[in-house]
Amino acid sequence: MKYALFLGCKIPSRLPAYELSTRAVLLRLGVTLVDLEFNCCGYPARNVSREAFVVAAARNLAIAERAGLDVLTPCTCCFGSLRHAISFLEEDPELRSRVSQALAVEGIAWSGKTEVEHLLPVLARTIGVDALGAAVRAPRAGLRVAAQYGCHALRPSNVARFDNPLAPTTFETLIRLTGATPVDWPRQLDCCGDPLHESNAPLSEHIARAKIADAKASGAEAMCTACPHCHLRFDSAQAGSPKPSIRSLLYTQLLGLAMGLDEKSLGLECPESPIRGR
Amino acid sequence: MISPPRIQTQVLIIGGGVTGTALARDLALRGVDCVLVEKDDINAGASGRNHGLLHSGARYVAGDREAAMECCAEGEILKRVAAQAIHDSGGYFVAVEGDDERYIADFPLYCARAGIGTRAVDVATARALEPALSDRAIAVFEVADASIDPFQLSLESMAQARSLGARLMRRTRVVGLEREGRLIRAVRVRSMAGGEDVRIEAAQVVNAAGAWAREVALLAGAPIDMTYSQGTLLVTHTRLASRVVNRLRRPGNGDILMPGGTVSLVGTTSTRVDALDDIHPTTADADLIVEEATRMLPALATMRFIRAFAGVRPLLGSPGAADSRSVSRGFALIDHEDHGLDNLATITGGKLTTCRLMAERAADLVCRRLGVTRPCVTATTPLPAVPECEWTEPGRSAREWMRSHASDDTLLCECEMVPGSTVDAIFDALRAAGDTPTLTDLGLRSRVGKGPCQGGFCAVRTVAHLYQRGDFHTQHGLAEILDFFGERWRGQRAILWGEQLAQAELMEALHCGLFGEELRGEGLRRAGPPAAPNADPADKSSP
Amino acid sequence: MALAATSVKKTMPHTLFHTALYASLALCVLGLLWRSSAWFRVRVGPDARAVTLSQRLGALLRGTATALFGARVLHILGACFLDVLLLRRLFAREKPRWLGHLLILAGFTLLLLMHAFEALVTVKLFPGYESTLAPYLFLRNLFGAMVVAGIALLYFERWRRRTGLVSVRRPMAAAFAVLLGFVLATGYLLEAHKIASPQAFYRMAKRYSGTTDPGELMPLRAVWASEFGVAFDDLKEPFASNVMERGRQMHDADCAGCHAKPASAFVSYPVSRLLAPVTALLDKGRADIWLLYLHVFACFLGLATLPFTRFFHAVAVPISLLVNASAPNRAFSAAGRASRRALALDACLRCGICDAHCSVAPLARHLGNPYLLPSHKLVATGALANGRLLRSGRESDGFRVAEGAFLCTDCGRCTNDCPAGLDLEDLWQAGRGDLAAAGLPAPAQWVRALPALAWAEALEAAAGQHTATDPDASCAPLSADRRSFSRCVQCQTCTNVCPVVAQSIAADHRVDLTPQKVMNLLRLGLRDLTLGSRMVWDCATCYQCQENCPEGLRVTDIMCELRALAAHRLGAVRSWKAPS
Amino acid sequence: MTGERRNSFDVAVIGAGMAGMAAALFAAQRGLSCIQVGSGGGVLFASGLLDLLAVHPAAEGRQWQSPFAALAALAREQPDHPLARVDPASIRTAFETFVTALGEAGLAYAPLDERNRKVLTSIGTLKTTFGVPLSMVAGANALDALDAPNTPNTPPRCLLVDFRGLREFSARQIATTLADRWPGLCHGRIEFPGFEDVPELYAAHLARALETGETRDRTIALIRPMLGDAQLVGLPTVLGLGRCREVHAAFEAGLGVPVFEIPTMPTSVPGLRLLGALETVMSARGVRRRRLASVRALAFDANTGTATLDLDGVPGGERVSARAVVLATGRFSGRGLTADRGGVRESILGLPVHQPASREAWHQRDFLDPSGHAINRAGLRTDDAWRPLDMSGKPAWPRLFAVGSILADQDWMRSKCGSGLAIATAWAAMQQLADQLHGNTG
Repeated sequence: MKYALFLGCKIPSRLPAYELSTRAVLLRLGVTLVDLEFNCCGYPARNVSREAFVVAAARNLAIAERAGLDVLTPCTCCFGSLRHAISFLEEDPELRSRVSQALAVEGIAWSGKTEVEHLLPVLARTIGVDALGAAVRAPRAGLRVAAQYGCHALRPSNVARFDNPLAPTTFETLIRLTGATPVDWPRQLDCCGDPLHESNAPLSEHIARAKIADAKASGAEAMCTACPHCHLRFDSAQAGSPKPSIRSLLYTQLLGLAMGLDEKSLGLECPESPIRGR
Repeated sequence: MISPPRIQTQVLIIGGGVTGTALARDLALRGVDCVLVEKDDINAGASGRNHGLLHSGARYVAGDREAAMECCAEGEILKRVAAQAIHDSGGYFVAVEGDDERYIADFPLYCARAGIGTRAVDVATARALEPALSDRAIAVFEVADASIDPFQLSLESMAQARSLGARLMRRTRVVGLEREGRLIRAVRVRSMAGGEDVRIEAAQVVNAAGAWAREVALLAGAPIDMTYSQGTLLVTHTRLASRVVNRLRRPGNGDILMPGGTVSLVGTTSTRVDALDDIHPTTADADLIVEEATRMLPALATMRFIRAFAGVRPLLGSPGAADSRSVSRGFALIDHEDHGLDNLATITGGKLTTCRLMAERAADLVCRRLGVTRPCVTATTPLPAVPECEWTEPGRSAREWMRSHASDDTLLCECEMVPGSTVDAIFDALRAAGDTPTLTDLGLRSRVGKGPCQGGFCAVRTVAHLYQRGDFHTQHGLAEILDFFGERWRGQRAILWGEQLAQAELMEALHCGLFGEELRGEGLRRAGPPAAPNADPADKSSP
Repeated sequence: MALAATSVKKTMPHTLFHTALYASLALCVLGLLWRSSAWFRVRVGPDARAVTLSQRLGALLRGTATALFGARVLHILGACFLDVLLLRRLFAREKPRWLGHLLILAGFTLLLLMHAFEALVTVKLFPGYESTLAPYLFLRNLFGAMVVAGIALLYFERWRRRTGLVSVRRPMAAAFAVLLGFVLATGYLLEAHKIASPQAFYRMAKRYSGTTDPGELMPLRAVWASEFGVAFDDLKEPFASNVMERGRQMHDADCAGCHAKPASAFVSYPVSRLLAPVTALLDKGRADIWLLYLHVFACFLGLATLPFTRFFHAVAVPISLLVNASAPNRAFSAAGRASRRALALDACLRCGICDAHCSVAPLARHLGNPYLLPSHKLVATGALANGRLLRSGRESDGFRVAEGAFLCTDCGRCTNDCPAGLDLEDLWQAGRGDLAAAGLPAPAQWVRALPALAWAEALEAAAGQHTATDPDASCAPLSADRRSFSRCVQCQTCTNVCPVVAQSIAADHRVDLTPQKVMNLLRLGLRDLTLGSRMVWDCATCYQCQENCPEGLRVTDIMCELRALAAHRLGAVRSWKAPS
Repeated sequence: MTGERRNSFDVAVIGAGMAGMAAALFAAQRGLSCIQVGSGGGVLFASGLLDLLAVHPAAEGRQWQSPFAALAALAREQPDHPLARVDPASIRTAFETFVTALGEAGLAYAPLDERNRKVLTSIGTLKTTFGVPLSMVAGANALDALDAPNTPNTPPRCLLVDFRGLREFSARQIATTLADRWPGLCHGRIEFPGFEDVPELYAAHLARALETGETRDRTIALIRPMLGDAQLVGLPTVLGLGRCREVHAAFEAGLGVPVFEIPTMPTSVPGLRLLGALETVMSARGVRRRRLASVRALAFDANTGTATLDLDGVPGGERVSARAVVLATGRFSGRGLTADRGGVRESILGLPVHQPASREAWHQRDFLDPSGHAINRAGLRTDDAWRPLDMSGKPAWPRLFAVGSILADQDWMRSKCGSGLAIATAWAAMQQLADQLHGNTG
């Protein structure tokens, strides 16, 4: 199994642990990751120019296409952007031709051959629950976590093609494989508040806190995340809050631990975290 | 025996349409005391069921030059004195392939002869400014058409008249005229709300009942030759053009598109009708309009229509006349002296654009008969704007809402963005005038229920709001909903296809499927008139 | 007259030389002081505005002290050698560029020491040094050649790696390259001329063998003509062997002490051969003198202007690298950071490596806005800091700079790749602060300066201006097409599932509309009313509304469109300062 | 997990309204692999009440205590009514199955018995229905007590509470409207905790807020002082979304009296609850959902005996094949039927639609005409096996079935039989479908 790894902008600069743990886990699972010189997924440009957004996204797809690889991204936001770009390109022939011209300058082209996959479905479906189950050596029994899918993994469902957006099960299944228990929490499918942070910080904080409180009240010991934006938002929303916070834990770290990988290779520095399970 | 209650006045005006209200204002401004009786509500007839077109007159240049010139002159006057009710959009006359080349060629000449300004616009420019115009357009002329809000006009006229002492009796119909020799001694009127008849003793009686003028006159034994022509209009879901768009041909079906603020109105038809009860737009009317107008504006073929409405044009002339369009659209002032009556006048026919002039002529006659010498001033006196009369303007409510609103104010009608405060203002104004407001009154004075949901959602919110205010009690509010829907529905039947049919189905699922409003038996019976707000014993809210 | 090559002593009046030298030296020193003082004056970032000059000088002293006597001194020495001398960071990223820089650095330094400072350095180190002896003839030519090769290589690299991205205009850089080239050229020419010049020969002969009589000098001339490339116009080879024999004896007696065969001057010698035909002419015109003047004064010019040309980075970059080495990033105080940012403005080589790897470079290219690219952003940040950007009053610049600043994704690639080791992320953050303070905050912020209706009215006032560039069709196809919202039945599901409306319960972050109201305003033909609305700008793009709309309206996609449209149209009607 | 790149199924259900959901559920119950296309938006307009049959004949507006008695009458008087063509035993089983599945997904219903129940609506009418959510049943019980013969009881005192800013719900309206039907109704209004500064409230936002204990307790504390001698409390449907059962229980415990919800104007909380529960059911049963997709083309191959569906709205499009297809696309608002000025047609295959002769005949002059609008009885006619007929009057395809409101000869809005129609016909059609498939497989 071989993918072009699309880390996006956030992970390398703000959440290297996600890159570490993703690489470590996939290496153990026999997945080859290729690094290509990608650029921004285009998301920030959506508020400036739809076309610029699509061009940026399509450039990445074209680069992967040139390398004959499908794209795997651990970032839910990038996943959404790239998938959206594809749907825009497919629904709007005019846009497609303008984008092709823009790409032609660099001698690359988008033809739609490249699939864009999010890490979770790749784990759950392509690698498969059986393979994962077999790889788990040290189940994190008793650990209760709140699964945070991230909006752009689920919605709009026709673009994401990820899971049932109103009653998703992928993440829960993956969590159970590690021996941990996914809690049922009402605000699970709500936004984490991150996209609002620049425009309306208080509202963004409010949304994030509401989710965290909800997860906590539902008995979660950790937020299990699969998106750097959600992950960092939860952390920063809890930074300096008086209430005892629950930490956010990357799924790749949880899985890595369950697979018996050492904490260092997963970017887990604080050993007293609740993620060790009982 | 006790004689029935009496009212005495100088002039009794029968009919509260644009003419009647304008007349009341005209007389009041001349210091004449008058009473206006209206069997339904202000502009409930044709005055409220037209496209609100302030004619440049160009439409009639060929067939009816007199009417054309009247329109031209009156249009200019109204733009001066009633600017707040007028949107000076300008208008186009558009000919498309296949239209009569002769007429196109003669049109400018006709206009010149009638003294109506026109300017030829090249088709490309016109289509750049009005992208909805067909690419099959072959000639475009610009004229001074404008749109006018007849409700605002009449409501504000009546408001000023009342401020000068005139009296308005809504939902009061004339049941008899007491004739004595060449005079009408008294007019007996009956309120829909019940109660006994009232005798109104007036020195002069003016019959401004529009299409109903014939019936009123007959009560006085004065036959009038009148024919009725039903005109139907359709309301689009979104606005299609910013100007008035007329078909450049002799007046026909579906050849006018009016800017209705946030929507467009497209019409009309002209169908001879004999009875006045149950006037409603038919599916055939709708089809006719869509098919005709689509030739000027192709987008109409796929447009969602949210409403249709029909009004009756009172046309003077022998029922013999074949095509009701050929009958003059000019107006007539009948003094009934050859019917042996000296204090009855009938003013009818004409059009929205000429309502002020009609009122002036009628008032002149009445004043001559009363020996009042004060001249008419309505051509020069601006019509004072009245806040609670301006909520009929489309889009206004939305802008006002965005400008500012009280922190506790909420929108009751989402489609047209009408807030609770507006509903309160209208209801309070009506109560202040001694009226008992209804949901239908609200509909006439605001945009409530005029959006795509056609009352399906907003009626429920509004009624809840009014119950909470204490305006409605027992089952009265529900009865109000039924009346309101009844009124809205008349405009729905004819245009129910495509998306609007889906909307109507939704509305039925809600009000029949869930609320079971059609099952009046269970818990829902018509109640008496609503009581005034009062303390509510069952209220347990903590203060 | 210690400094200066011996040849200068012979030809140039001392006073002139000295005044020129000291004048340019003074200029250079003053320039350096002025430029480096900027590192303590220029303020980038709101936090920098909070610290005083004295605090920054204090930070400098403290920093230096800890650096010199602290534990990191070895670290710093290492950096000195690896980063400064061997350009390690560049080596790690782009080898050809590294080679180019190294050639220039080495060649220039060695020329400076061996040639310019020969009396000061070379003579002391190598007794019996003569500029005309081997291997010095060769070395001088070699060092010069290294510099030339370096420059050539760099320009070649720039051309080879052109990315289609506009690069920052650098007039002074070219000017300096020309000056440098000129110094080298005059140097080579001078040398070449002297080799070929009979007059020079006669002057030397007069001084060392006391005669100028051609006949008497005939044998020596023969030898110099055939073996030292002097272009006598009255001599024709071949010469009789006895003449040569005699000549060699004379040569060994008088000349050999100072003169090696010039063929080792692998640049000048061939040039002298080329000059041979015109040597007589040049001699008549005393080319030896004016070429020397040109050469020397070009050097002085370079010296005097050095602080104001791009060559200043040769000073700034090493300092920047050493400062980096002096303490770990987070250890810098606010004052320290402030100075570091100012230093960074000078230390940028404009090499464009950051641009080439910038994560949003494709956006820059497609939006035609270079200010998304680090190198341009750095220039703009500087311009903003010293007020030039906004003084220029060019509103569009303001926008584009802001757009660039706020589209940056903080991916940190530029910082990683910067050969000068500049902490660019810190600079960008500070720059955004300055932009906000200057009334150029992120669109999502400046939209808040006015209520939605005020924006709509501003648009109506400006109607016509923007219609030409109105991108509705291409950038807002959905909101421009009634079919995309005419299905709306006002059911309000979008609002019921909207987390933003659900959570905006406090006055300080209230939204002004709901998704359903936005859709309805489109239906009402009042789209302009939505462009500045909080709802549109506070949409979290979580796609709940779009996922749940029973009528399949693409509510979120429309929200995104409206923001793009607003950024475009409100941007056009808004003065470059945020409205108040 | 959905989204898996599988593309051949036993059953393809087109439509995700009540009928589509029921069909997909019953298919999954029978172990058939199933893909379901459609947004489920129709469900959002539901009130949470599951009507079976309340009114018959519509023109008389006669309401029935027992839905099964009503069904019997229907079978006698309108044998071609879709509901009349399903045997009552199956209808009961179907309802039980459906309600049980919802219960497993967290949306609990009161046990079904033989009779119809009455519930209050938000405008103050009484609605006759069959399946009542647990959170609404206390009101129905109280109304039973009210109607109960030979009980000298004084009507139960009931406090109706609403929230300032919840525009479509006025407790005062309900109390005064039903004053003579249910004396002892009183009403009160409170500020919803935490939303004091918010002018317009949306039920779903309140419901979500009440799923956190703190807001819940503060709300209960605000209501308690108003209780007085009230024996039960009525609220708009805001008692939680996914956690409805928990929130409702907390309110009853906190107030010490039975608490019931009054369905508010759709779209609102009941619809969101129902949709959430149904999607959970589909997920749990492994039904592949294509929510925002639509069927562009549907073709049948007689040789392979499979149908091919081309989906729109999915990037790159998608093609799936199925051995049987269920058409549950609903009527006009569900877009199963398309109406233009010329007439009505079936949207996907253009199947013949039984309809009035002309548009003028579609609707009555009176919106609330008891006998209903003729267009409501338009729709697809099927054979006994629920297979829609083509022009020739034969089944359009051996394994194409039609269920729910798209069927002709019914007016669910007047008869109050929407859910019944959906669930019953879905069950009956699925029985036929399963027989067909097994018949084929041997």
